Amino acid sequence: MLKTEELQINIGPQHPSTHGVFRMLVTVDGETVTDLKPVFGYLHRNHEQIAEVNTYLQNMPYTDRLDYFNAMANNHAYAMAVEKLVGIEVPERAEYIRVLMVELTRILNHAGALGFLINDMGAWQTQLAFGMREREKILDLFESVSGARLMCNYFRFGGVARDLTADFMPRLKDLLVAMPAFIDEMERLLRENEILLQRSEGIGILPKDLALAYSVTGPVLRGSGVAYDIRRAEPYSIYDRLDFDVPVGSVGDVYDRILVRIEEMRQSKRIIEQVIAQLPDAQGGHINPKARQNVRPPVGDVYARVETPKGELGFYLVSDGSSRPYRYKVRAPSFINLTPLGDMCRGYKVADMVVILGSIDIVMGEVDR
Amino acid sequence: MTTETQHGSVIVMDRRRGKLRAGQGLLQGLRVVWDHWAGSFRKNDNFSKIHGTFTVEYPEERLPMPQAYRNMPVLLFDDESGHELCTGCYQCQRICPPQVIHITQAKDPVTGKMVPAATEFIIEYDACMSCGFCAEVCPFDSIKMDHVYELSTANRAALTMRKAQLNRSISYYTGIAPGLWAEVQAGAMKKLQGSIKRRPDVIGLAASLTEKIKARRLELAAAAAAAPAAAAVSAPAAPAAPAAKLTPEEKAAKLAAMKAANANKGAAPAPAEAPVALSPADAKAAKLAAIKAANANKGAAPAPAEAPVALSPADAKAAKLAAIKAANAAKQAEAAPVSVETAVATAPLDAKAARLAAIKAANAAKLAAEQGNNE
Amino acid sequence: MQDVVNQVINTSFGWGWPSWAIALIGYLIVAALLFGIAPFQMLFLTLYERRAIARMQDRIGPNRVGPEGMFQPLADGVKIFTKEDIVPTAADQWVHFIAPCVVVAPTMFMFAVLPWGPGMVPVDMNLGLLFFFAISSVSAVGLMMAGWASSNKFALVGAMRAVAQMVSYEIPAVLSLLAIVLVTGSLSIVELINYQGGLFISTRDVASVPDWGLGWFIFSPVGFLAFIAFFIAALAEGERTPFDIPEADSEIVAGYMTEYSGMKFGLFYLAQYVLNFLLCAITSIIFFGGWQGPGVGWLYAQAITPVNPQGGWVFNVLAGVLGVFYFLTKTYGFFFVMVWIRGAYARLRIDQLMDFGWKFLIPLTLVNIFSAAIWVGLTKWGAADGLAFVEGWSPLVRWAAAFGVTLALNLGAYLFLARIFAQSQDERARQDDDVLEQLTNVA
Amino acid sequence: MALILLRRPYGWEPMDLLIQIIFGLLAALIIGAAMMVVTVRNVIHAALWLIASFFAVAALYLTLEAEFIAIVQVLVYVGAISILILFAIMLTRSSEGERLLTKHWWAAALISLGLFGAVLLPTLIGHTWNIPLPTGPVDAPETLSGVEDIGRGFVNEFVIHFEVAGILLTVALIGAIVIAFEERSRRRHVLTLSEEHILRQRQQATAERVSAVADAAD
Repeated sequence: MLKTEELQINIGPQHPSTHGVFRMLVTVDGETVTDLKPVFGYLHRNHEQIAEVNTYLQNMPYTDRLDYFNAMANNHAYAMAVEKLVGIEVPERAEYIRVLMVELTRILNHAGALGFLINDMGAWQTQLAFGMREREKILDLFESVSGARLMCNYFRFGGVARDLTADFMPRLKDLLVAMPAFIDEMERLLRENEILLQRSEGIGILPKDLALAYSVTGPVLRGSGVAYDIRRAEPYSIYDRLDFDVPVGSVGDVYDRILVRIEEMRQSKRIIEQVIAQLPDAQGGHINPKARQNVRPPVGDVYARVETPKGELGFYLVSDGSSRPYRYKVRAPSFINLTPLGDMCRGYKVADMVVILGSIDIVMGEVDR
Repeated sequence: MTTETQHGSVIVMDRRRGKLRAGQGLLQGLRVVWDHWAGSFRKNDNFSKIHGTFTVEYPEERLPMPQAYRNMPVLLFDDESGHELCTGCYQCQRICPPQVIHITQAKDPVTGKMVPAATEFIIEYDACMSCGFCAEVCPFDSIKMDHVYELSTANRAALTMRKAQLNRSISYYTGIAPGLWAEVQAGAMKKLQGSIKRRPDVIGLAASLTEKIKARRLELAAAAAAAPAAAAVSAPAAPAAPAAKLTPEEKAAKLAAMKAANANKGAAPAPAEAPVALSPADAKAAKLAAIKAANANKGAAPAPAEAPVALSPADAKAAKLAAIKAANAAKQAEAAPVSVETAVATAPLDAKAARLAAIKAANAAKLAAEQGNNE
Repeated sequence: MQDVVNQVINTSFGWGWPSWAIALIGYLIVAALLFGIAPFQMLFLTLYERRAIARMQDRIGPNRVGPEGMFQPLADGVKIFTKEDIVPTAADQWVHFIAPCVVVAPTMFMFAVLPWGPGMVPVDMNLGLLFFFAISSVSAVGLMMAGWASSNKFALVGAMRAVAQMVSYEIPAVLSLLAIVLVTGSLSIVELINYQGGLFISTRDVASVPDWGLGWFIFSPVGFLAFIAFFIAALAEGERTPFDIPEADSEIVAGYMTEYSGMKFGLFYLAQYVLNFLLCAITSIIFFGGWQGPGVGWLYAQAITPVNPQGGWVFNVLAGVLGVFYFLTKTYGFFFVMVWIRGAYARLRIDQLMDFGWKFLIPLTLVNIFSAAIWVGLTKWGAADGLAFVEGWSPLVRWAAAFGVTLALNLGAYLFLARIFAQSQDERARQDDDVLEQLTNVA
Repeated sequence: MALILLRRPYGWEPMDLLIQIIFGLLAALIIGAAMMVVTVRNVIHAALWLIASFFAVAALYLTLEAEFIAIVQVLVYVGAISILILFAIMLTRSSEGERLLTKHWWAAALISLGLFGAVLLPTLIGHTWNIPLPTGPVDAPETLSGVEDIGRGFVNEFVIHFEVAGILLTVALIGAIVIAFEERSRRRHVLTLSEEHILRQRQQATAERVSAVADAAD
């Protein structure tokens, strides 16, 4: 009788489908994955130690480099942490601008993430190209306000670096005209497509309570059916004034994550429209960035978290009263969401493993720090 | 099932179970792609469209840069006065996260006091993370973010930018970011006038503007000529003192050039004496020159290499020219020692001027050297 | 071709050369032409694909080398020629070296039976269709050699996948052609094309029907279903998306080509694109009448042929030009469809691919053969074949009856199989009790 | 395919020479490949040489104008069977390298030679060597390779053989399927995360029910 034996394959560190420099030590039985060990650290940049020798403001550009896909959200989390620590009031208009940027970030992240996921399934980059087109438009907006497309070091303690430029709003309104068409198109490409259904339905199921046990967050958790969104669970900025729905999945497979991401883009667009409506009569302006160059927070520690597109991003800061953080800890969503990968891939095919990794939507810059 | 909360609700995504999937989804996908193919022969120019090509064919066509775009920091100087806005206040050096800014503040050569200007200003472009903090914190709006993004080079050392390479004129910056400059213009110019008042000599002038520096020197010379008595008594009258010490040096510059030019003709000491004689410095100077002429034979060989460089304008080309002249002069040193050393003799009228000459020589040599390895 | 050479040498020059020499010369010329055309055309197929798919992605595509990127493929060719040829030390040198040739040679053989225009076929084998697919199955050996010789896990897995895919998708391809062969009653490709003359399907021989060259099989339910099945199988044979699993870059880096570089890799590439072209060509020949089209038949009737030696050679040229134009238009149209599908879809998983081939396509093609038999019976047979009741019907009625019956049969079969297949596919998604029961038994 | 290329109804003499050459080449290839099959050390190489000889045999059939047989040879032997052989060799880790040669190999050689001669001698003896070459146009060779003939033969006079062969193949197919199913059932099913989770839940539920029943009993 034919005797089969298990085979060990190294997927990565240099492999087309591991996002960034990531390595999976896979044990396969035929085509079925029996064991998977994620190996990372290839992109370690000593982020937290560097942050402890920098002053508080100097860390802001470093947070851009955490999850380079959505720098604005990282800025938001860090700024919130320092403001909590020092006790800085943020003017209303600045809050609105922040929420605007963060929601734009959510849209561009999901557009890119869906595109990359479909690429992992083997599509020839069409969906990715469509997502990147919208992403480029949003990045143009970021560039016009913050001066950079990706590393937009835009948030400051108690506000933002620069007020919206004159041509920002008209361009944003144009963008919102195109947005529903784009999202519907993505849905038409992804939702009904039989091939994609075969590749995504019932693949990488993460049951509800296991998802909670793994403490995953973001679309992965919501895809598993837990309606947990920090914007709703503990509204931090002005999210308590904005209406938006929290989409959740029912099964917890790759398909649910796709659907949740598509719906979250819709909700972000909804939030942006409300912000545009409420922005003109918001009190206070953005702050002068030169005001708080070197903050000296009182002794103490603080943990601030936001809902980035990838999940809960938290900053834990300990201050010894000096102008530099005594301890600086990042709770990175990609890193925590990556922990169940090995278990999620078990029992599926090698091709599914790639798709599951893509559906978690990691950025190695954030995983390795 | 949807559970209502205060704002919005929780929606469970509908998986569209149980409907027959017989390829209609595939046809939908084909339809979408076809629409894009058909629409791709127009250009997608504005944000409200999702069809049409949105490629920007880079080298030929470029996207317009927003004013706020920040790539690499540069230093501004004022066009008409030629003065740099930077005062060497170390703010940017302190805030810079990767710590790539290195400043040397200018000192008054006479009094040795700090002067609101930077003699050297180094930014390591290769390590700069272009966060823009330096531009934000600069109280004199001297450091701004440039829009040039084609900086790739094979020579990494060439990315360590010195002051001469960082200098940009305000008109250049208003060209790329008019709005941002308009916000800060008034305050910046006021502060600039303030710091110009406290800048002696050519300190703080953009090194590339040779004619401005010459003009400045000439006007300083005129000022010195206006007060000869003050100069004669070498009492340290603050404003006049540098002027008085500078004028002979100014003249000797021309002299050295002339000398070096026709040194091989073995010029007689007679023309050499003449300018010294008609220099505003009084008889003391002539006597001094004679004494120097007597015992300068031994110092002749090293001296010429030093002298013309010291007297040349700080501008790099002139420095190289001076270096060449110096070489020629050194060749002629044996042939006609007298002619050369007279050129030297006139220069160091006193110790301070000599030190100043030495400093200038050092800067000029540095400039010449790095001009050399930049080309 | 021999006719032309014979014309030139013996008639116009008057040298009385023996016909075998003429035949030899003719075939040598044809072979030289084909071997010259195939790689060159493959180069431009790559450009065509890249430009088209770029358009689908709102991009422009390679447009720098030459006017509109015309010389981009040549630049790629130069690059691939000048690349270093790396052979792994653990590889089996000889097999590693021979494998690309074994993959390329069959695709070149397949040109031998490909008709380009009226009377423009290198070899009119009366088993052309069978020859075509028999030869195409040889390249599987080459893939196997490549995967095994480069002693690389990814390469071996890729080769296994490629071979399994090719072998199992040849079955639906041949079965779907069998339906067509039933209707025509011949395996000769030329005969197949001639059959598609006339105004609509299987009306070439009916008098008083003008020969517009529109009797394509695609217009009959049998032909349509066969076309769908065959084109899907062709995608799998040519390793195109969504069946490009052998070189699924997201799983096994480049499949059996992983350890190949330089011109050896280029040969694999060439074989793949030439095979794609050939599959598009055979699709257009079998289901879309090849060079058949309005006007060609009439022109060819006036031309010099063994049938009427006294014709105008001008008509030869005109018919040839028009026929080749029709043929190439259809072929490149199908290649565009391949590119289109590649631009739209993701990739299937290997087991899903096998399920699709064995559980969906093969039953469908079997049903199609049955309805082809019905078509033949209702349109062709009579009392002599034991189908007396159709004797009385007029040809139109018979044709309509055949059309209706086969349409109903194929449509019903398609819907039924689609439902069954969809249900069998997503059993893992809804974790049913029966699935879990058997799992409990396992655990 | 040489003969089809050059088939012409007249002028045969140069053709004969050509065909002789082609036949010689093909025969040399067949014999050489067959020799390599039995002599080469590496099993995979042996299989590849076998494929080469299959292919040459197909070409030989073509020179005999038996197109159908030739194509079927390529389709079945080169296309399918050799692939199966390769699969089998690759999937079963065969002990490569050492040559399996008994020390009575000469006996084996003798016996095989004897059998070969026994087959060949009668034909060599009873064969008349000078057949008059066909002169004038030969008839069209469709009859030689008629698909229709073969098809009709299958369903008319050879129907029994055809059916028997079909039944045999079907039985083989079923046997393969049975073996495969057995294999699959023996392979351990790797539980996915969700399956494992649901099973654990069920076990807990049953355990609780049992304990509840037990409590009710007391």
